[in-house]
Amino acid sequence: MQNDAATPRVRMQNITKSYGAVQSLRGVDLHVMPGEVLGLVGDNGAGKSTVSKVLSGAVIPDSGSIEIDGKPVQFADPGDARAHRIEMVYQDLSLCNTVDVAGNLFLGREPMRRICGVQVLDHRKMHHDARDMLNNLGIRIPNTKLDVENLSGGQRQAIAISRAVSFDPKVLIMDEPTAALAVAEVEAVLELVRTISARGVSVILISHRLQDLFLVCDRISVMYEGQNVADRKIGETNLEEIVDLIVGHKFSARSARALAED
Amino acid sequence: MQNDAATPRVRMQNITKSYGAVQSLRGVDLHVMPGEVLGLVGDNGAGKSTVSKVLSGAVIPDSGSIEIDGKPVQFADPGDARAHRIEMVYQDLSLCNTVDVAGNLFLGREPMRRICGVQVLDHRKMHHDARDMLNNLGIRIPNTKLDVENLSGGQRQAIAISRAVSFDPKVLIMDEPTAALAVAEVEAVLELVRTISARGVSVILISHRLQDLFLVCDRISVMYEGQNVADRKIGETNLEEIVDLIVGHKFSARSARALAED
Amino acid sequence: MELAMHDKSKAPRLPLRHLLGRNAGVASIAAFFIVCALAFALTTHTFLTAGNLLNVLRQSAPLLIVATTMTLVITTGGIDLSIGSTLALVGALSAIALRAGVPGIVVLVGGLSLGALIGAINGYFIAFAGMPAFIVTLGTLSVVRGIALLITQGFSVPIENDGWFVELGRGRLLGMPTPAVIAILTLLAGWVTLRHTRFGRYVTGIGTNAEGVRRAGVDVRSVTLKVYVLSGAAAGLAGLITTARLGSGSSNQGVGFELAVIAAVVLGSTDLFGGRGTILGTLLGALTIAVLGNGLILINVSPFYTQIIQGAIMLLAIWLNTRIFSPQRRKKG
Amino acid sequence: MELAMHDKSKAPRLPLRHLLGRNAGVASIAAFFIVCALAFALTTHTFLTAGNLLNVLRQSAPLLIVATTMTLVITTGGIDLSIGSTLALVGALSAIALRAGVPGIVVLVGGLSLGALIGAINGYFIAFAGMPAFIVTLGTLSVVRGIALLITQGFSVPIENDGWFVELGRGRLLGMPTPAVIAILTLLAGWVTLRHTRFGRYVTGIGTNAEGVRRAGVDVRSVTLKVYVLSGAAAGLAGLITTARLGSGSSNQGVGFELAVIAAVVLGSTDLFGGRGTILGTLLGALTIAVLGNGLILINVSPFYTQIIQGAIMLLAIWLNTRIFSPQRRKKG
Amino acid sequence: AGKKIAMVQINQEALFFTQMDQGAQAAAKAAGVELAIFNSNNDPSAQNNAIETYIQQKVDAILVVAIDVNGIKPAITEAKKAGIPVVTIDAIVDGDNSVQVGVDNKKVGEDIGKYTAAYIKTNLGGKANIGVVGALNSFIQNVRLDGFKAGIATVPSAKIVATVDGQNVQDQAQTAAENLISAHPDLQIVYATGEPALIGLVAATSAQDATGRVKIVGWDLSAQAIKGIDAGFVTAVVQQDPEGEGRAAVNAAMKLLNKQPVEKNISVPVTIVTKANVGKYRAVFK
Ligand SMILES: Nc1ncnc2c1ncn2[C@@H]1O[C@H](COP(=O)(O)OP(=O)(O)OP(=O)(O)O)[C@@H](O)[C@H]1O
Ligand SMILES: Nc1ncnc2c1ncn2[C@@H]1O[C@H](COP(=O)(O)OP(=O)(O)OP(=O)(O)O)[C@@H](O)[C@H]1O
Ligand SMILES: [Mg+2]
Ligand SMILES: [Mg+2]
Repeated sequence: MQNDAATPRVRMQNITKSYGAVQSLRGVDLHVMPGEVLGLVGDNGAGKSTVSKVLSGAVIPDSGSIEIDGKPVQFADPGDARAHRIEMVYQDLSLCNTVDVAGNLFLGREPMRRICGVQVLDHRKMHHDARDMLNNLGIRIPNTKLDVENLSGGQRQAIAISRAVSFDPKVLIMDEPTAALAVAEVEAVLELVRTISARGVSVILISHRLQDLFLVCDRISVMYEGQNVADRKIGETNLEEIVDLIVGHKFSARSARALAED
Repeated sequence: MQNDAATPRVRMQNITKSYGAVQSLRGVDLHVMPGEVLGLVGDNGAGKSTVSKVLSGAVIPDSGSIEIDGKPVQFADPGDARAHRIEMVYQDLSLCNTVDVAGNLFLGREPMRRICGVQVLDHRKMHHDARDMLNNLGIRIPNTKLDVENLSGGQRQAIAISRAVSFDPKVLIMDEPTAALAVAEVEAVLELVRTISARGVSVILISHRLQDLFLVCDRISVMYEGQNVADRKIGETNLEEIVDLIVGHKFSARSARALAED
Repeated sequence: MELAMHDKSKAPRLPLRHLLGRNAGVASIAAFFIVCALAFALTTHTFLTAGNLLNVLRQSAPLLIVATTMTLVITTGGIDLSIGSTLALVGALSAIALRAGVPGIVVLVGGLSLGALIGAINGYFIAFAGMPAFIVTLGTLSVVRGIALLITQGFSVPIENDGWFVELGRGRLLGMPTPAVIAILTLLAGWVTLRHTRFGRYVTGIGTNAEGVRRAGVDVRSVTLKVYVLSGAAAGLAGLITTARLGSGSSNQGVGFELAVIAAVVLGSTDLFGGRGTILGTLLGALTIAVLGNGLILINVSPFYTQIIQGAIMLLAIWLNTRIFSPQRRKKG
Repeated sequence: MELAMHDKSKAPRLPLRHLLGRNAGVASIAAFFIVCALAFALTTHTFLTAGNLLNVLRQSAPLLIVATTMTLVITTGGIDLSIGSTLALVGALSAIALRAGVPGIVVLVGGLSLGALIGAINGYFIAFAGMPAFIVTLGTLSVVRGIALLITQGFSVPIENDGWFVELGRGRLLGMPTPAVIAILTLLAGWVTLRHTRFGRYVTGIGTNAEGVRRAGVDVRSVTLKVYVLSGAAAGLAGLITTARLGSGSSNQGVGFELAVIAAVVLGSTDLFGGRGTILGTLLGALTIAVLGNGLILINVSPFYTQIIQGAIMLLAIWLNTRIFSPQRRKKG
Repeated sequence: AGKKIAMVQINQEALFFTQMDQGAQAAAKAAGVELAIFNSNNDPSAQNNAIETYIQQKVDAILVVAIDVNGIKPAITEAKKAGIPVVTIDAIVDGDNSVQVGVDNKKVGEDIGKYTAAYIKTNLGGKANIGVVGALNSFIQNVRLDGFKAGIATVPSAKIVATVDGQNVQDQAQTAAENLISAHPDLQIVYATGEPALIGLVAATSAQDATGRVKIVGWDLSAQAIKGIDAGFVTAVVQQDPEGEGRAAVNAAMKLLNKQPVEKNISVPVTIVTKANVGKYRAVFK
């Protein structure tokens, strides 16, 4: 890939990160081209979430470099990454429980209007647009004025996804975005990934649902214990190989194989 | 099923539950036989988590009855359900972030020993047994003395699962237990479900991974908007039908269909 | 973070609660306030006189002003215990400055700035050094009151009775006591801020999931800092008003003020654990406290019973709020 | 629930911190305590004399005792502001009872029971009615001190200087001041409870995820209730010791005591938001406060500076703890 | 209806104020008027609030024991405007009050200082190290300290070596006093500016076994102080007559209401209680 002519949208090199005695990342290299969908897979605790938080600015790496469109950048906090139009769906969703659905969707980018010279929140527009954003994912939420606190796991996840995709990102990172979603919603998300990558958005999709990855990804990168151990174009690999790479020959994963053999 | 000769392990009838204006459950009937694996599926917000929390005692229903082995019971809190050996893996995992891995595994059932006549926690036994419990799931956790706060999503989920299965339940409810797990771990969980159901444990498995359900379930029950709309023996149905039942003809779920047609 | 237990569904499910929804807390304190006011109106002749009601408003102005910003502080999940000390320091210094002939307007601006500065110090420690708000402001409580004591040497400093500065505490504006007018404007500004600005939205968000708000690209630290700056400035304003009203500044002012302010905010149903704040509730909570103080004097309760009654009534109000109007609230303990 | 922001990785990554791990907070306050003690030892001759050190131990006994149970309370994510008032009520009532000729042992048991009863009332409101601990104990603070005032009518009640009861405050046991022996036993019991019993495990769990503990089948409400009962009983014990030491009981005892206790606990690195408590840290925190109070008098600091210095040193200690030793802690604000 | 008098008190945790309340109540009962007492818990604003409220209620007279002698003036002026006479007690207020009852704390502080000075001259050879247990948060007690300083200035080689703050709370005063005594083994005299400070100081002196080397002077008798006088280590205590002040204040108010002439300044005598004259106070403090 390195000798590819085009500059990658994102290139991360030799990223390391330790928490106390735990070395979460031991030198990760990652790159995504514009419009490319990269699947990021790996065992639990392999470091997928950590590396993606590094790219979204939520975690500051101990060492390593990040380039966006060929230019080196440094993210001191997620605001910096957002300024480069990098959006992320966090595994823990990062919603504000006591804020309503619309408020969470627009958090940090609230539409404003002016009353008597004072900038105030445009509540009406927020609720109106919120409904549209959610409809795109086909999710049923009774009322955009509900606090997100008590929504079901899938409803919450849908909000996190809508929020990340709605603000015209250049790079979209999704950390297990479909974990809590029902079948139809999963399909909607995959469709969404296809649509926006076709628009030139680079997507990094972390998922344990390997079948889904094969439906939308251009390339799959495999992490193992804080390092990326393999990088495969989708046409040049198959489910079985990816499973083998993930488990690192720990033991054979029968069901996944069984599926792969379907 | 009603005319089955054996008494069901669990029979829930006409369970309803409202939160303010939101009617989460509108009369749910559910039963599981001893040793049976019941798959519980449904759209996001259909009420799966709510109904299973009712059975685990975490939520008190507005109306409806629960029978265990033919005897009516009432659960005022989860302790009551635990006394009937009903265990649950919650969708939000319900771990104590500032307690270590071993402590979370044994929460509420800590092994004790006696020093100078005083009952104290048997820390050594806890850490020793904890390692064994986790190894069964094939999960890698560096140290059972770590607080669970900073573990990865999959590691946390594995702890929640280990905890529920380790204390010899009669009924095991698992609310999306594999959502955050990697391939090998998913397989280990499915294997676990097979093993314990073979021992006579009734398992209720909630999952959006329909393929997995077809690998382990005896029967699948479908919920839609707070009611159960269908109940199918696994041999008498297929993925396509279940998908149709879940989405309630909302719209066609292409990818799931595509998979089913594989 | 505290007690959840006791499933909500066990409490009597009043249709009322459903109707009120998330305003149940405010409705509860409103009802309680009305009951208190009615009780005093029926038992004393003085309570409902215009003079007395204006008095109550004037007296409660410092409480209302600081409770407004305290609502913001508590909504971020923080707390500010140093406000009573800030009130005393600003009050004492402004008296000293006025005596030294500093013009009123300079004293006014200086007092507000000093309050804001103390707030900024709190805010720095809390937002940037990441220290717990309780302990930071407990520390500044001690330091600031110590400074006030040191400067006044424990004595009170009288100011002249003329000049517009004194009007701040004793004057009238459009028939209302000036302090009350200032308090109402503060409350209004607080309400707009919390409900209708981005800043207020982030204040709420920080109280429920600060990391989530940070990940949304918001500069959480500077929002937090600003909240404490506002709190300090409000305490400064309250100090100026108190000095103007008493005609003297002393290091003795505002002892225990922080507890009254927090009580007002929590009575108003703002969640001490952050994430849910209401200015309207705070207004009602503060007025309830003020009316109670006033009414108990009017009905001539033995002073030995006053503390007991005040404490018990506060418990009753919160109990009602928690038990009957909004069992939801119990979840956060 | 508060500020997360500021990524941990930005702070200087000392290898020290890695070694210390979750004991970093305790190590920090231990270091701070040692520095303070050394400073006083070098600047005054009196500090290190046996007499003075025993004094410090004796004086800090009530603080140590109540701080032990406060550590449990705070670890559940709660708080108990009513301890100062409970101390006063039990102290005053025990003096009255002793004067009336009630035998010392009855007074002892009665005092502990009364404290426990007040704690049970707090605990009922907090655990069963689900009200916020801050406001409940603020209410009982007011009510209980009011009752103490009512009962003593403001008089301070002297007790006889003989009899074993007085030994509780002034006597010696095995060469140690009796109050110090009681305090050490209390601390030991607190440590065993928090680290080595189920009860302590649930106390920690409730502070981090009460609903999770409930779902594990634990009776969260009764655990919470018990924590407040212990806190009340400890305050009662402190009241008895204070009365015995002072030779009189009055409603004026223990004003502001709650803040000193909370400061000790938080200095010791227990997390105010619950879920992390350490008795060893509390011991060090309380001793730091006691040594500071003692040392500042020994080195003859003007009392006008004492408050300022105490507050500033407290801020410094927490700042060190947060900044250098355990940036982890900042996460919870 | 009968007349109604309101009394705005500082707090009720000090015996001094409680006795004043009792004196006032007794006098009110004798005069057949209603007396309402308000406890402002050391909060100067609360005193103002209370006076304003009593004005609205149109009581016939107001008695006030000021926390902040300056900060109380506007409220007194208001009362005057409303035609309600105000009698100030104890702390001297230089405002629109009709009558001032009480003790000149500054002067009495000076008296006890002079008494101490005389004691130092006769018993300690004119030299002494003096410690102070004060209450910095109390205006009146600060005044007493200033007076004391002026009083002992007559013996140049008696000096105040340390002052500690008991914060007007007994147990805190005891702790501070213990530390004071152990910090200065050469202390000969300790002065306590108020009742909680004196009680704490007496307890601390016994606890430190310092009754042999330290002499105590201070304000406001209590049972503990009397015991100290008996034991010999408490030398002199200023005993005001709070009951008398309360009574005098009510009586003055009654005269004002009945349009009888009253002195503007009613001085209630204080006594410096020593071993010689302690006997008659025993009955009061048992
Ligand atoms: N804040 C933290 N403090 C300490 N350890 C951490 C922290 N964050 C992550 N880790 C550790 O780093 C490792 C990698 O975690 P990460 O969350 O990146 O894994 P992951 O690949 O996303 O796993 P999963 O598939 O389970 O989500 C894990 O061992 C985890 O315990
Ligand atoms: N505590 C609560 N308060 C208010 N509404 C609630 C509460 N819990 C659940 N609900 C609502 O009840 C409905 C059912 O929620 P539930 O969590 O049972 O769905 P689910 O079937 O588990 O969905 P998912 O597949 O997304 O997990 C949702 O609409 C949800 O918003
Ligand atoms: Mg992850
Ligand atoms: Mg669910």
